[in-house]
Amino acid sequence: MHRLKAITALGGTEPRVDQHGPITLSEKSGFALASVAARVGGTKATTMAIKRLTGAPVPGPGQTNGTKITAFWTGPDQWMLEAPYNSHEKLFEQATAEVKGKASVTEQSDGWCRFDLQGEGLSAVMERLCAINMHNFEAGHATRTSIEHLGCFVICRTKTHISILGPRSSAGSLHHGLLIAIRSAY
Amino acid sequence: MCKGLTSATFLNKIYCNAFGKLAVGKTRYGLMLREDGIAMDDGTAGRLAEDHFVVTTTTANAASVLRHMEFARQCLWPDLDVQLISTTEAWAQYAVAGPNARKLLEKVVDPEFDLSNEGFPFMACSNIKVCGGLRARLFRISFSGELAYEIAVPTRYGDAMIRELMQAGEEFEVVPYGTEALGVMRIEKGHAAGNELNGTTTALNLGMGKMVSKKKDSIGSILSEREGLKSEDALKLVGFKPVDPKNPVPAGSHLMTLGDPVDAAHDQGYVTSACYSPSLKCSIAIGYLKSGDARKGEIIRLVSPLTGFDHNVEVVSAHFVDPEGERLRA
Amino acid sequence: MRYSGLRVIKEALTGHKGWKPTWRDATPQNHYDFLVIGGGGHGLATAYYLARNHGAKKIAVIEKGWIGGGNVGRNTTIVRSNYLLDGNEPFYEHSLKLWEGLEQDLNYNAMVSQRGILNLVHSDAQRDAFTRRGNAMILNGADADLMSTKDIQKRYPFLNVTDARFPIKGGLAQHRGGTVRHDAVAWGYARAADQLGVDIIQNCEVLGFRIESGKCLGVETSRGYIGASKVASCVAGSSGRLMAKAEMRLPIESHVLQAFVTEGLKPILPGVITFGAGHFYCSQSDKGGIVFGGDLDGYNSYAQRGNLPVVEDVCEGAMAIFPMLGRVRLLRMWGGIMDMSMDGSPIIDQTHIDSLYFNGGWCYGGFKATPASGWCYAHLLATDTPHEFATAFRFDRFAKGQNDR
Amino acid sequence: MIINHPILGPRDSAEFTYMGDAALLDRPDWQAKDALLQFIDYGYLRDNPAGPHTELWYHEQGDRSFLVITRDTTTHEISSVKLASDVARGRGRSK
Repeated sequence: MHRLKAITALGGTEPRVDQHGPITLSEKSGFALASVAARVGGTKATTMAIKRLTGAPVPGPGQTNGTKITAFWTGPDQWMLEAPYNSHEKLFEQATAEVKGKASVTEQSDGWCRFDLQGEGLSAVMERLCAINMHNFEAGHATRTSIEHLGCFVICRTKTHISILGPRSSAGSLHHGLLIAIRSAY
Repeated sequence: MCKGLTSATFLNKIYCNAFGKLAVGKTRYGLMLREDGIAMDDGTAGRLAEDHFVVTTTTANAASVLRHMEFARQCLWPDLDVQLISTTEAWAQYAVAGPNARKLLEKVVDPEFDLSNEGFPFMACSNIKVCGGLRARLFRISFSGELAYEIAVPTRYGDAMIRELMQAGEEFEVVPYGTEALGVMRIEKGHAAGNELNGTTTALNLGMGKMVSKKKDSIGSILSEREGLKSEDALKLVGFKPVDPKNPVPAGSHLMTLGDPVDAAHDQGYVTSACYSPSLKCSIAIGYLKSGDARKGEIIRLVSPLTGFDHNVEVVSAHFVDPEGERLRA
Repeated sequence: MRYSGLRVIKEALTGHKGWKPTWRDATPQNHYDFLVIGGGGHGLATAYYLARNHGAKKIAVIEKGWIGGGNVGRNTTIVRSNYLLDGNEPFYEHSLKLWEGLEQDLNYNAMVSQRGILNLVHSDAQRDAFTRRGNAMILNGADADLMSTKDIQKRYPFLNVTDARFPIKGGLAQHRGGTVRHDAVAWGYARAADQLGVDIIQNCEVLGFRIESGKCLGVETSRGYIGASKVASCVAGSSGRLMAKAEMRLPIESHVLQAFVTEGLKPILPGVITFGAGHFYCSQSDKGGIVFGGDLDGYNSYAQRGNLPVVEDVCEGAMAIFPMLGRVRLLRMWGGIMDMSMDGSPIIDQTHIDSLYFNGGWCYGGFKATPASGWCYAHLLATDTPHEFATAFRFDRFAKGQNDR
Repeated sequence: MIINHPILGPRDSAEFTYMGDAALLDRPDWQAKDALLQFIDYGYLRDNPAGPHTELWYHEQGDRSFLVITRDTTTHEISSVKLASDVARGRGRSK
């Protein structure tokens, strides 16, 4: 095991948690990500591989699916795999082995910061932040949109739990934007 | 990040110079042109595997270059096997530069990797392990002109990595250097940056006219052939030194042939980037001069009526320090 | 009828019954020597200088709507000649000189106000670029001044030069720049041209060109056919739409640029200021409104109205540099159609069709160019050679690769 | 303006970047005899119509697809939206 110590996207040793009104905003650091993009002619093999990895049908556009490893759709013939970091630090290697050269797999664990919003009444917060139609944004939905000028993935885990993945080097700005939105809603 | 079975073919279209035969484990300087032949961005691309390139851009252009490459991929060559994704955020990358750079890295990079000049020469690149097993990437590239490496670790370890490097470098008197120092060193080397890639300059202006390959189809190669962009007296990137070493060579000044009237009709070019060179102990600058490459040794008049400068400077090569690149290859 | 102080007093005493319309409402004749399409600032200036500088007779300006209803009435009224490239700077400097003498020349109050324009600098690289530009201006005979932070603080005390998101490191000023009352420019040129015998024909839309054996003979209009020895298109914003009728494709796209004005305030802004770290520029009108603008809407458009995302973007720019404007109410916003040429410079040239001439592609520079555009276009129409200040404004520069000038 | 993305459904146009006339798909053959002339035309000349205009939009803040959209430049009404890679293949760019 190497000797370097990781920090979170907000720069702390432990992830930050904020509580305001009914909403909890928590920074998450314990996740691994790998992007999977099918090669020419490799769509079917790639979807089969993702199915084996996630143990669930491959998510279509705007969707997320999976058990321990989950996948969400990021673009035509492209998906992102997500799993707990502790158990899946080598998610990238695992996916590379599984796709057997039919897809390009890219390590993305450190490319993104993640903030989870939990609580009743998330719509009021999200409507201040982005153009997603919250009335039909339900568990299993995942999409990319612009929040505070940052391209972010927004994943609906349950009606009271939303994850936002943003570019890691803008974690501070994104966190600030989320906090302001929560405070203005409640 | 550019992957896929035909990613080399794709990069051959994106860069005006050849990329098809770049060996695995090697990095190459690449110049991207806009379709109108004007220089858009430059950087290096390293080939980590037959089907895997790491493309670097100027920091401020990362988003627009990805947009440009996506346009080429989806709209121009939709059936090439190439996949693009930004990995800018995923890696924390440090330049380790100076005569002791290798010695410093030997203390950080895991010992099974051969860091010797033979084992990992100038322009090499590789996946490596550092600090007892952490995945990392190493590129032997140099914007500063020194013996230099760029080492990348997953972003979450970036903070720990710079502490590690500073500690390991203590015995070599390592210091952090920022863009100000880098700006001086790249001018001493005559390396173009944003001031030179100003949206009107071509490969020819940059002194890289021969890099534009005529043997392949690349974006911008055809329109860079237009007569106005290839004229005899085209601007060329050169260096300037003051005749009186006490004088500065400020950026934004214009250049006049000795004896000519000082007006727009006789304008010979302009200074793009300037600094005080600690190596040469005087101010130096780079900039564009009409037929500049054929005028080395000429004394010309530098004028900046806006800021009150008017004195003579000598036209020299833009490579002020180590023109043979011996330091890079040491 | 010349305007004078005496005349104003006389009319005041006699119930203002002696004023005549500023220009005649002409009906089209069968044939003109010069037919200018487009009754905006450029078209009217062209007709005026054709008559004044070249002694041309039988000139008409035809306008689809009413004069001054297009871009000359839809801009942010700024005049300046702080251009970088040698193909542009002498032309805009010529224009600025003409602005300086315009009111005397036209005997019309166009409210020319040389209150100065300041481009703010926020980084070393930006100062280098503005130094090069300022020097190019001076070498071309214009004025330029590199202001220090201290100079700026003195003149514009409300600017935050130290701890703003984008601290101000200095600025490039052109003190001869300023503003001009935009629609008065159209009216002034119309009146002066009319007095020299130019026919100004409104509500006269071009429906097509009559072109035979590669020569343009005249235009079909909503008020009948009008023949002309020389036909001059001058409809920036609508260039693509008009020239398509002559089956020409242009190196131009049409885009909306929005402008904004707030409620009237006491005098706070002594000059024009442009924000160097974002897209935002503003000045204060003589009525007290803050007049400002920013980016294009960003996609081809002929709809003379703007869209909200850019309103937000422009207001963000305003808040970054002038947070004091945060509580000011916007009165109006409007959109003008820009001819965006592919290299940012205009075109004043003959077309490949005999006797058909083109003026357009003004991008953001149309209003400030008005006098010189008319001056140089009139020169081209009268002599068939480009004016010395407009030699770079040719169609063939794209094919020749001279579009960096 | 709302763009009805062929895969993702209606999306705010603020998520997109406008990339110009869809004629940019028709990049000339670099080995054609009159390649220079063709590239000048391709690079600079535009139809620029007042009315339906076929153009490229890049879903930069979304799924990174290039779309070919037909939009009326006088009303902003959008009559057709397709994936640019499909259109490009349809125009014979598969070589």
